[in-house]
Amino acid sequence: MDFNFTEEQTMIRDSLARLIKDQYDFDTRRKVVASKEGWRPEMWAQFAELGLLAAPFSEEDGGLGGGPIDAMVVMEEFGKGLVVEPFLQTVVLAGGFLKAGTSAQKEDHLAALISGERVFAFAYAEPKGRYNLADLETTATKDGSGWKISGHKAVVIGAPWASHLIVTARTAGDRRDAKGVGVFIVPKDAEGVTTRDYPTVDGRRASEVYFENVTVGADAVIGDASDSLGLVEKVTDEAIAALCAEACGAMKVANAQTVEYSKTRKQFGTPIGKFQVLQHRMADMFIEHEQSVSMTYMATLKLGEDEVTRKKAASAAKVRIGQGGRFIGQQSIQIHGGMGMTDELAIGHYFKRLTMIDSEFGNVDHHLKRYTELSAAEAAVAAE
Amino acid sequence: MDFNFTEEQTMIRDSLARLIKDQYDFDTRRKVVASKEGWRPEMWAQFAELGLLAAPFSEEDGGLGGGPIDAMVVMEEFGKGLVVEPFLQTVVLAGGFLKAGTSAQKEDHLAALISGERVFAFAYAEPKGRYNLADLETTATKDGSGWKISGHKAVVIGAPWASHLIVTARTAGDRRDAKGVGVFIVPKDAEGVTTRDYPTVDGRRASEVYFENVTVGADAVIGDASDSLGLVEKVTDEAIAALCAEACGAMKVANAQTVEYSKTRKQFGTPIGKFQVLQHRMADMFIEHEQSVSMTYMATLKLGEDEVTRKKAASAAKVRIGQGGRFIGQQSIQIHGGMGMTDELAIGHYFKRLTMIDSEFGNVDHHLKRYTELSAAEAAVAAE
Amino acid sequence: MNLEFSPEEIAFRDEVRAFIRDNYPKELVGLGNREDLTREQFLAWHKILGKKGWSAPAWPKKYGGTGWTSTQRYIWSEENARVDALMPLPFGISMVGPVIYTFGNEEQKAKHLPGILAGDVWWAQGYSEPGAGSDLASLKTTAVRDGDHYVLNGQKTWTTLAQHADWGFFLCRTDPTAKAQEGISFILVDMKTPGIEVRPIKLIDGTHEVNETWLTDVRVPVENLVGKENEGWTYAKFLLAHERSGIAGVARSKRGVERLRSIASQETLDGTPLIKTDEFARKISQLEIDLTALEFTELRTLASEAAGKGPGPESSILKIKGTEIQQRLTELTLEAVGNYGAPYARGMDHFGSNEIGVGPEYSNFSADAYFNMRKTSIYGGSNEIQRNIISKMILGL
Amino acid sequence: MNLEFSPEEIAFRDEVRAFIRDNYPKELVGLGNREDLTREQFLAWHKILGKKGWSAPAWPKKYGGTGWTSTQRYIWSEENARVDALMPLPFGISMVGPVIYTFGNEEQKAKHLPGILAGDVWWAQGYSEPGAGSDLASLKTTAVRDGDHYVLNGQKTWTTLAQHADWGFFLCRTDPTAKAQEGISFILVDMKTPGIEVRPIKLIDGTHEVNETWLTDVRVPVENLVGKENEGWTYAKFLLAHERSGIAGVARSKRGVERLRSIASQETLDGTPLIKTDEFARKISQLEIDLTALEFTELRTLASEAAGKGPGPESSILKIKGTEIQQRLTELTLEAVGNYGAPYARGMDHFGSNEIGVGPEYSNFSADAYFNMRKTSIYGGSNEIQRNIISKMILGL
Repeated sequence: MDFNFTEEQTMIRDSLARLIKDQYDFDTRRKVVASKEGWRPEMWAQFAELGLLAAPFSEEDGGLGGGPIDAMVVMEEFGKGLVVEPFLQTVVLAGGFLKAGTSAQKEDHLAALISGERVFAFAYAEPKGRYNLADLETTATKDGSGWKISGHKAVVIGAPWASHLIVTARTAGDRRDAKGVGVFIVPKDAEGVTTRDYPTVDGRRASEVYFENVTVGADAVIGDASDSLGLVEKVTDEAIAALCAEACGAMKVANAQTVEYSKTRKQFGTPIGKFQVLQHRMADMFIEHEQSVSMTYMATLKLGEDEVTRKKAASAAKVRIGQGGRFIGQQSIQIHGGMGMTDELAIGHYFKRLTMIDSEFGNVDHHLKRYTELSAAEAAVAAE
Repeated sequence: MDFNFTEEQTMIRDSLARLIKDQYDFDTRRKVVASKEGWRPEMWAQFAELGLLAAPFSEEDGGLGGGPIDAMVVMEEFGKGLVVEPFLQTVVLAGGFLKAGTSAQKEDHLAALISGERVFAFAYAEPKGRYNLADLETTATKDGSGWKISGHKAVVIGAPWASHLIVTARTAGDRRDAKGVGVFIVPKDAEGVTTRDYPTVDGRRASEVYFENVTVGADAVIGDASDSLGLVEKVTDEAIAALCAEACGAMKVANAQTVEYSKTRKQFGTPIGKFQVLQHRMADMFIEHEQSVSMTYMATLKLGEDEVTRKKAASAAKVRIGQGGRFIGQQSIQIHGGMGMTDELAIGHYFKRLTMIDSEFGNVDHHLKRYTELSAAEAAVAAE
Repeated sequence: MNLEFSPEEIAFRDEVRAFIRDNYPKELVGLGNREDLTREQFLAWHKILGKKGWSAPAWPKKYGGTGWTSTQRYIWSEENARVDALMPLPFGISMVGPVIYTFGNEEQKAKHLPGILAGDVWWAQGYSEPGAGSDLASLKTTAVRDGDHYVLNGQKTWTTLAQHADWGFFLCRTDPTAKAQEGISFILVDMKTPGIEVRPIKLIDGTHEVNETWLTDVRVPVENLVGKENEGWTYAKFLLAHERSGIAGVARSKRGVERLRSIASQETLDGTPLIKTDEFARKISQLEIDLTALEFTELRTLASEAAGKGPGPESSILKIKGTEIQQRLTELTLEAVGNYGAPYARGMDHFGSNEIGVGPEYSNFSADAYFNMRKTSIYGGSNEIQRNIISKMILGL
Repeated sequence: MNLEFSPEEIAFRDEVRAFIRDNYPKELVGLGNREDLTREQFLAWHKILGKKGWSAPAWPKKYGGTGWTSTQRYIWSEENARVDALMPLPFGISMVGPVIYTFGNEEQKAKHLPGILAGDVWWAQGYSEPGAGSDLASLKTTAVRDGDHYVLNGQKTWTTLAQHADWGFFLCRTDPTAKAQEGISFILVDMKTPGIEVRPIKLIDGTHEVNETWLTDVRVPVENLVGKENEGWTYAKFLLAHERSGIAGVARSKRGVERLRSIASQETLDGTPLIKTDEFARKISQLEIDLTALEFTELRTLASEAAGKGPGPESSILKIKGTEIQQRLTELTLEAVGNYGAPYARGMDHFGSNEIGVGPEYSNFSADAYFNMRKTSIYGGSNEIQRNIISKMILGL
């Protein structure tokens, strides 16, 4: 049992931190977020150069031989810098699916992903599906040797920036059946794909994506077209762990800025950080962050364990991070007072990002329910 | 709309407060609670003399013409003094049932109740029924013109002191059916009634009561023997409102003692009441008490409204009082520190009583569920 | 003790309800409480009420108030909240108006009260300063006497909707040697006076709701001083107490709960309306129960005010619990809409669209509303300050 | 970064598990943590461990400790918690022992350590005084030098289980002119010395777990002074830091959750096991998740200790969260048993019965345990003090 980072991981962290410090300060970020594009492809190229995009992949797949812990390191730094570029969508999610792909798919897509040439988004949520990964009205029907996809995907984060989409669709069964879920790689410029792009409240970009009889070949299928829910769950659990790491980074900075602000801001002639009520609240914020880090390590380290253990770990982490993020976000604003409400200070943006992280891939309620159902199933098995 | 007490109500409050101050100080209560009897029949006689036992009954029924607000006034004072005598069981519960009884039953029982001669307990809960008033394994079967009762009633508060029991039993239907619930008056010395008496953690006395083919006459039935769940719910809602009033009294004293303690007790050379964290906590305790008083008024004033309104009001009050009582109880101990843990200080006894009030007639979860189900039913009706 | 309305009160309710039904501007229906309305939209209902003589329910009759009882005022709020009416803004009616009729001279009353009542004059509040927040006593803006004028210099912040303001009321330091709360004066300022600059502050939800107001050698006639020089703190405290009452927002939160119920009936979780799922239904119940507790606490406070006791430190409870409930309401609404909480509804024009939002109509602004409501526990004396007040004024700690 | 045990650690776990299985006294099984056990019951497992050389996992090997790594110690706790073993009391092993081997002289080590290790000598803690609580610096008990003796006078309180004690360690003021933390000495006292009176304090759950200890002209040989005169505060702080580590109680809380699950499977609500009702199942899940967070925070702390960093202010997190979880656990257990939480299990003898409780066996003491656990956020430095420590030592506020 150990909690140390490898030399490579420490190096990634340090060089990424330096890059963010130099080129991703808060004012720069604001300008980028407000720009027409909303991100910086040239920053993406630098991430590729630094090896971030290669870090979590095996050497066999063209990567640097790391894994989820490397992704965790990257995402934590992204969280600290409120980085908007789609590492989660491209490297963790699309990369996670492609690792399960054929060697042809890896050759085609993974190499282009690692070089920074192709950017991906994950089109899974639907207008009425809430957080249920199997609740799909989007269909993929056999069409010769290939498939024809139709449907509407909601709030696809990073889609305006993506060249390719990873799409979940129902190939068989009823709307919420566990069986009959397929995963497809679709170029965004494929005929029949239309998007409606928009900014999100936390400074990213997303799209509603509509598929109208979009034709793809057999080589677009990742895994078993009729039974890939297990794969989708596995990859989203990996994304949850990475998202938790991002949250930890954002919490850390929000806490630090709040403590710092409380030392300088005076009320009734005293720095507000001298008021015991705020001291204890910041102590609780510190505790929430520490517990979130613990849960992120836990979930990340358990990604490779058996299915139930992995799922429970991911859901447990998402619950604690959702709760901790809400507390830290709200109290950061409260302690900053009126200044915390202004767009001009960074703290409000950390608050907004932490708020949105809770609802990505299922909020506290969703994961508390998932954890509870998994526990009940375990208990039933144990009782047999 | 007004929130004033009548002159009679103010008089009851004042004279009861005086009596408790004079004869029910904390040390006296401790001795009584530790005694073999566990209560003071002579105190009961004084309550009768003061008119407390007559207050909430109509003049027609031999009372003083008051109602639930009079019971509220009495119970709040009982809460302040941690009075153990069974006003709730006898006056509110048994009295509530008897008001719905025949004139013969009123003549027989209500007069004796008001004079203080007969003391009642309410045997409704069962070992496996939790808080569901219809979940009855105790049965009453027709036996000539009368009934034969068998079953086991759990944690019957005040039963060791009672001469008579009000008993719920199933006369028809399946275990949890709404139909088929009957209410019976059973003398505790009836053949076939056995009890196992014990103290409770909050200084009262209770019994497990076993009925083995206990025969009662037709005149033992209150209301419709086959369909009295509605009556039981109505009377327990009245008891809930009264119990909430008791909780308010206990909260008030717990808060006052805690504030007082915090002014005298020093730590690091400063009275602990000067520490802002404790100040804010006591402010929250104050708020909880105020909100509890508001909810108690609300529930009491709505006892006469339509069934759904009454039930929702009672459940809403019980939820807030359960939550407020828990917070005030726990924080009273915390602020008292080690001294709060000792049996010798009163505060621990307020804490224990507040804890037990939450579970009487259904805890927070039970009433939140009941409130939610009533709201859903209302919405369904509105949608029709 | 009883909860019934008297026949007179029921008649009053019916009258009020009919008036609102017949006169509330159709074009305002459904606009709710959004911060980016036009000046005309903000004032439309106010002007109608002004004509009717109903714009100031809490003012004494002799100054143009309605003379209603506290129960009538309660009914009035309830009935307006039923249609989600855009009520008159507080700066004139609830803040400066009562200060003027209580502490002002006859000229000031004659000059200002009619415009406030009619909704013709928009007022801005110049209390807070950068770095001061809830601590008004440390303010730095100065008013120096120069002949028949005061010359004002300094910077105010959080001046809500000052972009529309005709007049402002400012706290300024007139005696620089006095300490803390002393030496402050309460001065009325025509916002068109040279030297006043109003700069927008953008909030985290993207709205322009508040401003910085810069005062540079602003010359204000001395007759605009309210009451006595250097006694402004007394008037400021009086105003703050008035501001707190009504802050519970019970009627509006009730409408918010209805709206939340409606959203949760339309959103589904695995095919079940969210409102029928155990967990979410309980959260709504808890919120409703807490709101009921607040409502009856407010009713008790109103009753005690009606019995002649002014708004006391108990009103801090209404502030704390009222804002906690408003915040919880927006939090649950955001939670209810699921993934469609993420789109930034005001940002569609980035992409050449003039549409608002992409999800169901009710999902628009749900995140923004949640972000915006965080202000409520900060302004009007932060909730921490309110707890200080309770612990000092009520508990004597 | 990984969570796996090494093959050596797995072998160690198997060895430990087998030893516990073969040697844990059968008569203690199921007795749990009750405060009214006999001295013999309390010491039985300690004595067995003493013989095996395993009674002091955290001590250095040279003083009779095991020399285990932090992972081994973690495994040791886990394995004992699996059978709910009655672990050695902390007063000797975790408190005075480390002070003696760190600051004591050779005679003191030789005299006291063997008895502590073997479980032959029962120690009591004389820290707190009436009116002092978490504020040890204000203590009043005096030790006045008189030839070869100190003469002790004063009153200690919360002396846990002192009714069984052979020896006690007392903080006394040796320099009355020094202020606050200075002028305090750490003195070992034979509890049979004349002038010591131990009076029981009854707690709200009815137990006799703590005592008042009165010292009247108690003559203690000067060689019982540990370290230097007037420097006791240093040793006291050292001891308190040691006391805090291990206070998380993860392994024991895990057992508590299992027990709660078992109870909630037997209790039913309308025919459904409580554990299958949405609301209660989620409460257990939340508790388990919070416990997992605590467990991994403790593991991280252990890892950082293993890397040579001593128990720092981070251990305050373990104290706060550990006690909150223990309290929540008893709260939920009381909630689970429903109506049968009310009977006072120890009170049956009032009625001539020697039975314990009236409901299901698992319901006995559920209220008492809840009441008793309130102490955990008070003692060992209240949770408020812990938050002070975090805000000062870590956040620099």
